[in-house]
Amino acid sequence: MAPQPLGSLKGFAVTFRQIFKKPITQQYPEFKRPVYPRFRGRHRLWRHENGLEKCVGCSLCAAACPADCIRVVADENTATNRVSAGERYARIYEINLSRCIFCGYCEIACPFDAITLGNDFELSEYARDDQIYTKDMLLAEPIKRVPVADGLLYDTPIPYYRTDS
Amino acid sequence: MAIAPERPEIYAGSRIPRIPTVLELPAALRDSDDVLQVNFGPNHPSTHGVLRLVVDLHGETVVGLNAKVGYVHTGFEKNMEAKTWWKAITYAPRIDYLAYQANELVFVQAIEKLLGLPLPEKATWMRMLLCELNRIHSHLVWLGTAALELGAISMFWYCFRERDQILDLSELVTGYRMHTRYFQAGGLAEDVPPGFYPECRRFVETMPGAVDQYEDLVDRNQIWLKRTKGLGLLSADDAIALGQTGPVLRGSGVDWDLRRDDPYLAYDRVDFAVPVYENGDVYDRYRVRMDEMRESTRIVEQCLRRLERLDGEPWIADDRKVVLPPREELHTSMESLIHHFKIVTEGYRVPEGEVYVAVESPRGELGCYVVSDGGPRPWRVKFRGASFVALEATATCMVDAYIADLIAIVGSLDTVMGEVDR
Amino acid sequence: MTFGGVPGLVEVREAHGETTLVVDPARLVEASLHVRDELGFAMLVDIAAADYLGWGQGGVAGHIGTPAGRSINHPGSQGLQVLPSPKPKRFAMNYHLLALRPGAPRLRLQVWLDDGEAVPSVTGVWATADWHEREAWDMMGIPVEGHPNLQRLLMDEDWEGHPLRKDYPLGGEPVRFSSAE
Amino acid sequence: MTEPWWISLIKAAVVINLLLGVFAYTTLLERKVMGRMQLRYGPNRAGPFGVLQPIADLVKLIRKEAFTPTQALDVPYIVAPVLSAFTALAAFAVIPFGEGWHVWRWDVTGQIVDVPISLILIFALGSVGIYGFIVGGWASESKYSLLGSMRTCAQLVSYEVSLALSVLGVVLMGQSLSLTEIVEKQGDTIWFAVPQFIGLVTFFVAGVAETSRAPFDLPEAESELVAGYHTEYSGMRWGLFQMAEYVNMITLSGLCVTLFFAGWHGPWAPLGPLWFLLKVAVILFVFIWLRTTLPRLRYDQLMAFGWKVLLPVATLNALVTALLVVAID
Repeated sequence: MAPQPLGSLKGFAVTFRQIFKKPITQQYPEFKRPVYPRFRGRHRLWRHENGLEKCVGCSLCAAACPADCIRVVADENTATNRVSAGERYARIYEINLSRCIFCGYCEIACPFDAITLGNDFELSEYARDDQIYTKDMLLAEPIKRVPVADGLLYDTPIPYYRTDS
Repeated sequence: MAIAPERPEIYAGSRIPRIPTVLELPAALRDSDDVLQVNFGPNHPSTHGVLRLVVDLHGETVVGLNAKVGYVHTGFEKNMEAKTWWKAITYAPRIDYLAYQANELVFVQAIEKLLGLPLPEKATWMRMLLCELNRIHSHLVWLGTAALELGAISMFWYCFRERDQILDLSELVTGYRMHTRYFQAGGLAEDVPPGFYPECRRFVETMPGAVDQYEDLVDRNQIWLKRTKGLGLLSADDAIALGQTGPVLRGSGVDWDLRRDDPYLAYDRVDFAVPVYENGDVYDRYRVRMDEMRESTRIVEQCLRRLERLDGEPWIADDRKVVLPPREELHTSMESLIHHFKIVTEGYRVPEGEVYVAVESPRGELGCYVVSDGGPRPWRVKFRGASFVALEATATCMVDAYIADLIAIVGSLDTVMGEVDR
Repeated sequence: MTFGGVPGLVEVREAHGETTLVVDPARLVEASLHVRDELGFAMLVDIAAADYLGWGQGGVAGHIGTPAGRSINHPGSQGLQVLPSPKPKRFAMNYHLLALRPGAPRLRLQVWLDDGEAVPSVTGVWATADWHEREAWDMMGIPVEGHPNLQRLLMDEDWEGHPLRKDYPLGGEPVRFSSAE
Repeated sequence: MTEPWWISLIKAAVVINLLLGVFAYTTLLERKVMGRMQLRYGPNRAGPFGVLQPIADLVKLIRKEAFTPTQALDVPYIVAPVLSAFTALAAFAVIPFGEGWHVWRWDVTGQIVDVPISLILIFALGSVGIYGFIVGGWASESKYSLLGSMRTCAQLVSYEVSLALSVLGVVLMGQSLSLTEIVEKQGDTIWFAVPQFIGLVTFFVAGVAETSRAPFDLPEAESELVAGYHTEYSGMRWGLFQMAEYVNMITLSGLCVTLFFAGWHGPWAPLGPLWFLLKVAVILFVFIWLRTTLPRLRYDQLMAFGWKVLLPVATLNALVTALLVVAID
């Protein structure tokens, strides 16, 4: 290649031109980038329409978890205390999100569609203990809602992904 | 022709030192007061990752070098032995966190080779597409950071502009921007989502222009040429003796690419060129990667064309002992539910045997040696990281280098410490 | 390709389309030189050490199926354990070789070792063996004879034990959960 | 009536504060311009468009702990940043930013002090300022700092020569060492940037090296030496070094405007100091532009460039100018 001393000047044109373009960075806390439907964020537990929990405490999610960050302690439903639709329910359901690797295996493993990974990605806390999500936190609606890019892209077999996540 | 017919003579004789990975202080300087020993790393702005180079400096010249690694050793291989095959798939991409897709591919292919599992057409092409996107991603991160180390700070942002598009595509398909676990034994975890092809096509159209822009910025810049040409020399013979692969090997004039010479997936059915440069210096390694970005874009384009014709085809093999049953069957078929429980809790079993599978990752040959005892867990997993081997060449490349070259040379070898230390 | 002339050859195995040459550890360097110079395996790709302590003993479940493939309805597959074939010694060192020529032939040199038995270094044959052998020493505790710089590679210099051995416990911090029960 | 001493004091106070303000906003300008060139916004959180960012930075720097390494040599370690900052500020004293005004009974000059040999004074102060960088790096007792100050030493001393030689042409054409007279001469005839184009280029390149800005930022090449001579500095001591660097850059831009772009003279509209500021801003922009675009040179290449390219060109330029000046006279 012959030496091209003026080739060095091309770079100046490249950098100069960018001044007139709109920056690509986004103003994060004000603008939250919409996530795609398949995005795997913070977990959620679900209820049936009648208010009963979908989770039956089978621990399959805990068995599937490569990071061992799910703990389920099941108990029997009784006539006076009916929590889930099945025979048993999860008395304790906890996820340590600081250990979670968001692989989504729990969601795949759950035969009752009781646990899904939602859209929340703002998961930082000040204390490690705050990263341990209990059942109540997982059942509640997420506080910080993240917009979804395009609802038409939903195609996952878990039905209420489309409407609710 | 696998090897370039005329191997270039970059320098006479072998420059590999007595201990191949250590540059020892010359005897004349051993007792001298003029030698300054400096630690480059483990915390240093130029080592992205935690590499520690113990460098002996004589003025600005590097006269001794010893690379210390292991700061991010996380015991992936040991951990994978304790997980089922299915779960271990999530570990593989985290080893080389920039070429996650290639890592996932190599591990999944090792499982499939032991199982003798056929791969559906759609999965083959989709894997190829994602791996090539991943190669572009990895090269972009390399280019951005390597240029940053040489002081060309703007390149970083331009590269990350395109990188973000790739991550977006990855999120669209797999649900996660990195470490996707999208490749499963037998195929893909999910079907290709609607809307992916047009998005990906848009990226394919913009990428060549972006590469042009990177080249405009540095390719003919005199300072860039001065900082990269004729530095970090590695002759073809030395490169082979040191086990170099990928862009480092191709930058030394050896025409070798596993995608073409030992084709896996469907690489024998796409058209692409293997860039080879002959001077074995930092500049040539940079050129190889730039050209590879263009070629990868071409492969992605060809994959897209194929995939668009495969709409509605299966994306994973139909083998109920290995592959999770379709989700809708869980509520209707008892047998499916039993298989589901079995695979999730106990994991599928893989026949006894040992295999070594290699793919061309962005950094070179990424190998996975797997031993199975027939049980649900791997007996032994060993990853052959291309970065690990590339780092072995530092001492040879560093003969007659200055401190500033040290940065350029280590950068040009493109090491990812996660892969080195595993 | 014939492997008749390889010095110290013990066994040739073909499986999964891969060729494994089991070689006598004492003649490893000769064998390496032979495969490099006569057979053209110019590149040492990887050295993988494996520990077979406890191989085929209790707790290992066999693979269920037929050699030709798996069938869901394979009769009698339940409860039938197939133990894996026994291994000659505890440790195996696998040298994965590659020839840079069309077809990309690969070869695995395998050497079997007992605990504490040293393996000769092949750094003189392939320079790249340097770190691979250090890693094998560090992770598996396989002493390498004649290595120019045999130190720990990944672990600290004063680390005790060899982490990838099967008898090295898989430790780690337990995952934290709330104190409820 | 010429100005009494107290007017000079007032001017000094005003100019120093102005200079510090310009310094603060140069950092903002740099970050903003670099941001836009790199597809980012740059700082935009403190105040509208980030205009309060320099103040936020200042508050942060002052409140930060300024620690001292145990091994450091205390006195030189603390004095070094002060020395650098002081000389950097002092050098601006002789740069004329306006043609002078007649206020009531006094003729006020357009600079703090009008010295007949102001050009030499600037170079002298610059050379003293280098000691701040050298001593600071050496006194921190860190290997990176030591390497950084070694580089500073060699680089700044060798480029000083080219810098001085490159303005020789201007001095010959202006037939004076006083900056005011040089500017006046340009106002009467032609901007020296045109006849002294080669001088301008060598002056600018040597100036970039002299202020150790990219692509000559070797003394603090962050990928090699972490932060060069100020690796071990923190808080406002680091801030002083940073200030010295930026003020040097502003002074150099001011000098460049004075010597080659006719100082406060504009092509139209006699705006005086505003023209001066505008031209300085343009030159600062070029400084920033260089930084975003170019990779860093290597140490030996830098030295080779300085001694083998820049110095001969500057010398030749001075010689040819001298011959032409003699011939035309």
